[in-house]
Amino acid sequence: MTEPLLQMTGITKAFGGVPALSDAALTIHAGEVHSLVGQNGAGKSTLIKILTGVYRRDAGTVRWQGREIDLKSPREAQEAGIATIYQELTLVPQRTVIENIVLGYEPKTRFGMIDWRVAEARTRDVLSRFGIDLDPHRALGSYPTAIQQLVAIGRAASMDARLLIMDEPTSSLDEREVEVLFGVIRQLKSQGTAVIYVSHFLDELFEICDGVTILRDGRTVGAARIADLTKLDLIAAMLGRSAEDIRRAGMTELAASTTPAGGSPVIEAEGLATDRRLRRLDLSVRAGQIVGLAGLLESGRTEAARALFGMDALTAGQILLDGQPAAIASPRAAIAAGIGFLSEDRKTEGIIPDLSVRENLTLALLPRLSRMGVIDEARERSIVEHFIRALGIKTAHMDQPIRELSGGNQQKVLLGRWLAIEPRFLILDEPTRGVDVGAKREIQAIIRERVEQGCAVLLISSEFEELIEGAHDIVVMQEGRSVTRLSNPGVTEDQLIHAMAAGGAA
Amino acid sequence: QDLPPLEAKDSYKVGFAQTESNNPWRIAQTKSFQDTAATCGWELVLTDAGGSAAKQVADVDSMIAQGIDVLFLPPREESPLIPAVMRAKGAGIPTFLVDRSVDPNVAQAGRDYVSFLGSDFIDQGGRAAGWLTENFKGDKGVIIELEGTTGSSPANDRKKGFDDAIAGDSRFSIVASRSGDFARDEGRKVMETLLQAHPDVNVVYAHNDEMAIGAIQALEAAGRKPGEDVTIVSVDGTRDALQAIIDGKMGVTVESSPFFGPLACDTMKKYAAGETITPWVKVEDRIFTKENAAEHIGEAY
Amino acid sequence: MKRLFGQGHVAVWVALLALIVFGALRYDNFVSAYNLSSFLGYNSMFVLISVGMCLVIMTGGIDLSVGTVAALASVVAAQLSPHGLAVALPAGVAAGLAAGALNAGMIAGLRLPPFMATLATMLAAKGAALRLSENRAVPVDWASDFTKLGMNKIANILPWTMLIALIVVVAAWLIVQRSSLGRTVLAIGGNAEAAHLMGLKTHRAEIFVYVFSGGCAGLAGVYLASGYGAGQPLEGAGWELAAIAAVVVGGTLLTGGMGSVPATVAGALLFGVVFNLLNFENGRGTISLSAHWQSVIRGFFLLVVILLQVRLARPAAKK
Amino acid sequence: MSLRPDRQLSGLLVALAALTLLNVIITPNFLNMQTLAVNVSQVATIAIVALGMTLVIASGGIDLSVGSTMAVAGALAPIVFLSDWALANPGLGLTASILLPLIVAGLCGLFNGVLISMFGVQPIIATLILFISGRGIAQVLTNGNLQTFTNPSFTWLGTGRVFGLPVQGWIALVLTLILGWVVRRTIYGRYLLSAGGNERAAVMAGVPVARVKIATYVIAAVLAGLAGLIVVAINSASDAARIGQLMELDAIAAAVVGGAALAGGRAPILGTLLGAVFIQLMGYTLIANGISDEMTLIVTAAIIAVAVWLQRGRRA
Ligand SMILES: Nc1ncnc2c1ncn2[C@@H]1O[C@H](COP(=O)(O)OP(=O)(O)OP(=O)(O)O)[C@@H](O)[C@H]1O
Ligand SMILES: Nc1ncnc2c1ncn2[C@@H]1O[C@H](COP(=O)(O)OP(=O)(O)OP(=O)(O)O)[C@@H](O)[C@H]1O
Ligand SMILES: [Mg+2]
Ligand SMILES: [Mg+2]
Repeated sequence: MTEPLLQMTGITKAFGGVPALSDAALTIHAGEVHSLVGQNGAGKSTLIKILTGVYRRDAGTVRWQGREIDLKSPREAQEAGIATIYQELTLVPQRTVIENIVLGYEPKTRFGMIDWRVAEARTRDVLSRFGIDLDPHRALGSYPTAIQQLVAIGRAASMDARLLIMDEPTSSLDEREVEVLFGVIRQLKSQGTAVIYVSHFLDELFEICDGVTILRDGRTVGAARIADLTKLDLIAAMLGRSAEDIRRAGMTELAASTTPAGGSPVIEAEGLATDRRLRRLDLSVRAGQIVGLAGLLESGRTEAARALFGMDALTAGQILLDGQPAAIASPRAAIAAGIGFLSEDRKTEGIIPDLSVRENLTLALLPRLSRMGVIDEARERSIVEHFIRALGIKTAHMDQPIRELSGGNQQKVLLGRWLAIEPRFLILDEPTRGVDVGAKREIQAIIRERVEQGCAVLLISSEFEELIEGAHDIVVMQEGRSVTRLSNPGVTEDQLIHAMAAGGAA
Repeated sequence: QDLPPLEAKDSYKVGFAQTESNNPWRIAQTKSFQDTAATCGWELVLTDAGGSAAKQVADVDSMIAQGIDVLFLPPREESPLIPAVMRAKGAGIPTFLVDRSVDPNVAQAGRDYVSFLGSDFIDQGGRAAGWLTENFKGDKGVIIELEGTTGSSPANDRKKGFDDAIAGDSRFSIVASRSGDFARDEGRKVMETLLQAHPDVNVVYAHNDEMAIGAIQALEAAGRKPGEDVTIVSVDGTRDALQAIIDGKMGVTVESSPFFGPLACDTMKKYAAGETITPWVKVEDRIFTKENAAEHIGEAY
Repeated sequence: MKRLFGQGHVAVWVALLALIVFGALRYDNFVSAYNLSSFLGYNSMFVLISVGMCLVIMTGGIDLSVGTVAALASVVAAQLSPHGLAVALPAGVAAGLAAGALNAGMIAGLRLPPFMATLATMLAAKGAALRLSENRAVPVDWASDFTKLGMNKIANILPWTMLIALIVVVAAWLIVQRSSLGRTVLAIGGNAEAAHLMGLKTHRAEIFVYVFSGGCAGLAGVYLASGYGAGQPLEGAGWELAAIAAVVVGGTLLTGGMGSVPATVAGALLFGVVFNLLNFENGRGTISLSAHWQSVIRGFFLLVVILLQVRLARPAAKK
Repeated sequence: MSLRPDRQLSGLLVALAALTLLNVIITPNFLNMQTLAVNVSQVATIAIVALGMTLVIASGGIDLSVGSTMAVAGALAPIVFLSDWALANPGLGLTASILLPLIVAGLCGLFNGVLISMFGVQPIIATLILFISGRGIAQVLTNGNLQTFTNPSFTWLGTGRVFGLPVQGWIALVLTLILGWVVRRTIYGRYLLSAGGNERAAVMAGVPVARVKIATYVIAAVLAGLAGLIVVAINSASDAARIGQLMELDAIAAAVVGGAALAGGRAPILGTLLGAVFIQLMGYTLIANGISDEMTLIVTAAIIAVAVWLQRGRRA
């Protein structure tokens, strides 16, 4: 075999004495699409950040194109030919799409000034490659997460790197966009570019990757050609359990369609509209029922959730709680009425970075945890302890700042925040985003358990599997309207895709 | 080149470009001009530079633009206000400097402005020192000096006048000299601290009465007896200071009167009448001691 | 055009225009060559420091040292004024640049929070100015050509200093709009961590804005000495707040990431006009506003402009 | 609370100990009760204002108006107790002369809070409004005159001693303990840190962000008002032009040296007290040792930079 493009060996890194990586290794060849897998907190992102100079390693060597290197900043990494899409979106939301694409590599006129015309052309070029049609002069932050994610990918892909690193690029993309992304990856690959691909969607790995490296608890426990593995092998290696255990459990844990939902409607939306692109939403969720919300990007699913949670003022329609009209004017009011909402945007709408895991987890519960404004700390601790165990949150201790947790573990804390208030109605916008396969099933199991206890759930997901297996009913949205309601059992993927796409013409 | 003339008439548009309004002395001065306006037939244009010499020049500029007949200017600083004086002259507006002067090397009374009405800060410091050397009973004077705002001309001058005069008397030594920013609170704080470091102090010279009062409070809080074991001398002649003198807590305060209005009116009228004005219309500053304090407290501000 | 007047920037132009019209209608000689040239001369200092502050704020930083740095530069320039403009001007600007470099070192190098780092420089520059000047204003040499800078005007209206300030403004605007440095400045303010991860030269940009701001303050200080006849160690108190207010009234967010250089200039001029109007109002003889009332009115005026800005910016923000 | 603030505190404690030791060696008469009393009385007002400032900073804001608020409260108190009504009812008059200024100060805070949380005005600018006009209002109230008085019961607030130490020192200490407890143990404290840490997320978790912010500015303003009363009481005089001048910078410096982050989300109450003490002691050292005023500025600048750098250094 030829000299590998990248060879990392014996990488060790600890944060404040707690090891994140111990003796991790990774080898990539030119033109290879290589996957890095592992549970939440296994150290994938950390390994990547060590490679690109965001963190300094405690020990270990990095060989790049045959030479030992020591990159000190992301800039150096880029100059060496490594382009990276980090797990947390790292773009500048206030600036325009064009700027976010060309920042740092602006085309210049003869006088050394930025040539905005060329920059725009380059941006359009990148966008069209991903089939995105948008106004590149608008602030990036005004677009949904998925678009931003695509822009980040576009930026990285346009840098002509030797190695392109993608840390969970598809976590907010739907299947169609994932296909586009794969097209781009294949094209890059054919040009000899290597790709490190991190994802918790194992099917994707089998589709796009050549090789795989498995991390467990900061250690590289295996590397192989992906063709030599089955999905079960992969899961077993990640979790450190035998394949047999896993087989017995089945793939998703929602499987709600098996139990018929019999309760009365907890929440009903009648003709809801907001001036945020929600045109008309009709919906009802019964106690003990999971209703899925499906739709393409921009179809307004998030907007539907925001309206139900009192975040956007209604311009038409009304919300009924237990059959009674309810005024839900703010998230605070919604929470008081027993509604929870797990946002898809973990970073800006979820975590309070400097607060601890404990403080983050109990934030929505506080009014019930305190008397005359004083928090009952003993009770708080016991509740947090319970959820850390129940959700398998990997944290040094409950007083660790949440920003130090891995992405997936942050997500679990946030789920815990909403489960803790024991909601009657829970809105989950991409609840298992960035969560590893093991944890995903645990989370799904917990959701199912809540539903069986009578909780009503509105599940927004871009994963068809999750919707089809999990939801009793699926409401399909298009352009801000709820257009169809499909009933399980019996919904097929084709049917769903058809319903999502067809309406556009209607 | 001659001074611009001033025609004699009943009513004048008069500019008074105050430097700042953050201490009782300045406020009394402004009030004096306002009170005089009614009796002297002034239509007063009042500006306040908020302690900035540059803004004071801009203020004078805007008065010139408004077409004032006469300018009364208490220049915040000696040099930086020269452009204001020159521009007023250029616009044919007779200018009287009030309470502080400008750099005589560049602008001169009788040529660039009519006259300077005011007292002599250096002299004030010197007179405070003079009283001290005459009346100090002990044989060793340990002095703490509370300076005015660092870099301001009264602080510099009052320090120079006092320090030069006291240097001639071997009994005295200044152990600490420190800014109290012309304010009571700051004067008190600085005094409290210096008193801890120099417990043997028996004389305090403050550049104004407010700081002197602050020093008295600090001394009392430390269990000292101002007036008995510590002699306090100061400048200004405020009501509180006169009261302190009457109460025996303070030795002397050299008057620095803010009541310029009547003098300004008088001088301007004379100038309009064609009289020659002396380059320096000196204000006769009194000196307040136990002998005359009670008599004058009624007129103090 | 849209860049110039867009978004939350409208309020400041509207207010500026309204006040000028108001002044022109209400007072004689408000729009006279004399008042105009004096106004432009005095305010060129504030335009300069505001532009420097604008770039700093775009990165999400702040520079509290501009006022005392200008004072320091004025002292340096005044002391060197006997050697003529050709020496005193660069020396004053260099003093400003040096102070800016000190800020940059603490902020980009040692990663101190800008507020505290520039607060330290603010104190140190004042101390240095007092020390150099031995606690008193330093007269300039009137015989040299140094005072020409501050005193001379083009066509009797446009002071040289305002012309220079405008050149600096245009340069700053070009840098922000058209250079990668300028775009990096905005990116840092938008999301410093992301800018770093995107591989931008964030250090360089941070150093640049503080040094630039220091240079602007230095230039303002040179003008202070040249136009007002002395190096003034005590001048500059509160200038930083005036500059911050100008920037914010110009529609720039203190959190950084966006902002407008021209609107900042308008903001600086706006506050100048308010002072000027107050002086003229006092000259009308109807009411005489005491200094106390004047500050009440200035605060109230700031409130009105800010509320106007909030109103005008709201609909835009919603979209 | 996590270990982090404690580590920061220990850095500050080391710096304080070093400074104290230095004083013991070089400053004459440092080790005596009066020195302690002087420092306590001087630090108290800064500390009280800085406590409020810490809360404001924790909410992600800043309050430039504290000095003006001090002036307003300080100007009002003598007006009240020198009024005919108060002279006729000394007891009630004294109470009113303390309560009324505090209420008015609270209204100043309300004004700031409403502008910031209801109108979305940036804190530095919202509070700049009162920074500019608040003092003007105080001066208009008093016509710019210095108000001097003798009123032993009111003056006690500034000059009284309890267990040998100035009353205002005890007030500052008690307030520190109360606020420290509030931040750690009450729902308000938790909400405050959430709102300052990530406002959007806080709103979505049901935190009444607007109310929390308004309350925070009101608390800060009331504390500033209290400090204003103390200043007036110490001096037996109220000078609207001077009370609390530059206090905002001292208070912010104390908070930041104490470990507050201007981005919000952290409220190290004990650190703030120590930060204020550090700044006070530094000033004392320089004055007592006869460092000139100009050099004091330069040395202060250097020490602030180093102190903040030490804080940072420990975080990285
Ligand atoms: N800055 C930090 N400070 C302290 N601990 C950290 C920090 N960054 C990461 N860690 C810890 O290091 C471990 C590995 O985290 P990392 O983000 O690499 O996991 P990951 O494999 O990317 O997980 P995920 O799939 O959830 O993204 C975690 O336990 C995390 O808590
Ligand atoms: N191409 C676009 N051009 C302009 N605005 C867009 C575009 N795409 C999305 N948006 C903005 O994003 C919002 C649409 O929300 P979003 O796409 O999140 O809906 P969704 O169905 O919830 O999708 P998802 O949850 O999968 O991200 C709209 O408010 C709209 O302003
Ligand atoms: Mg990760
Ligand atoms: Mg969405």
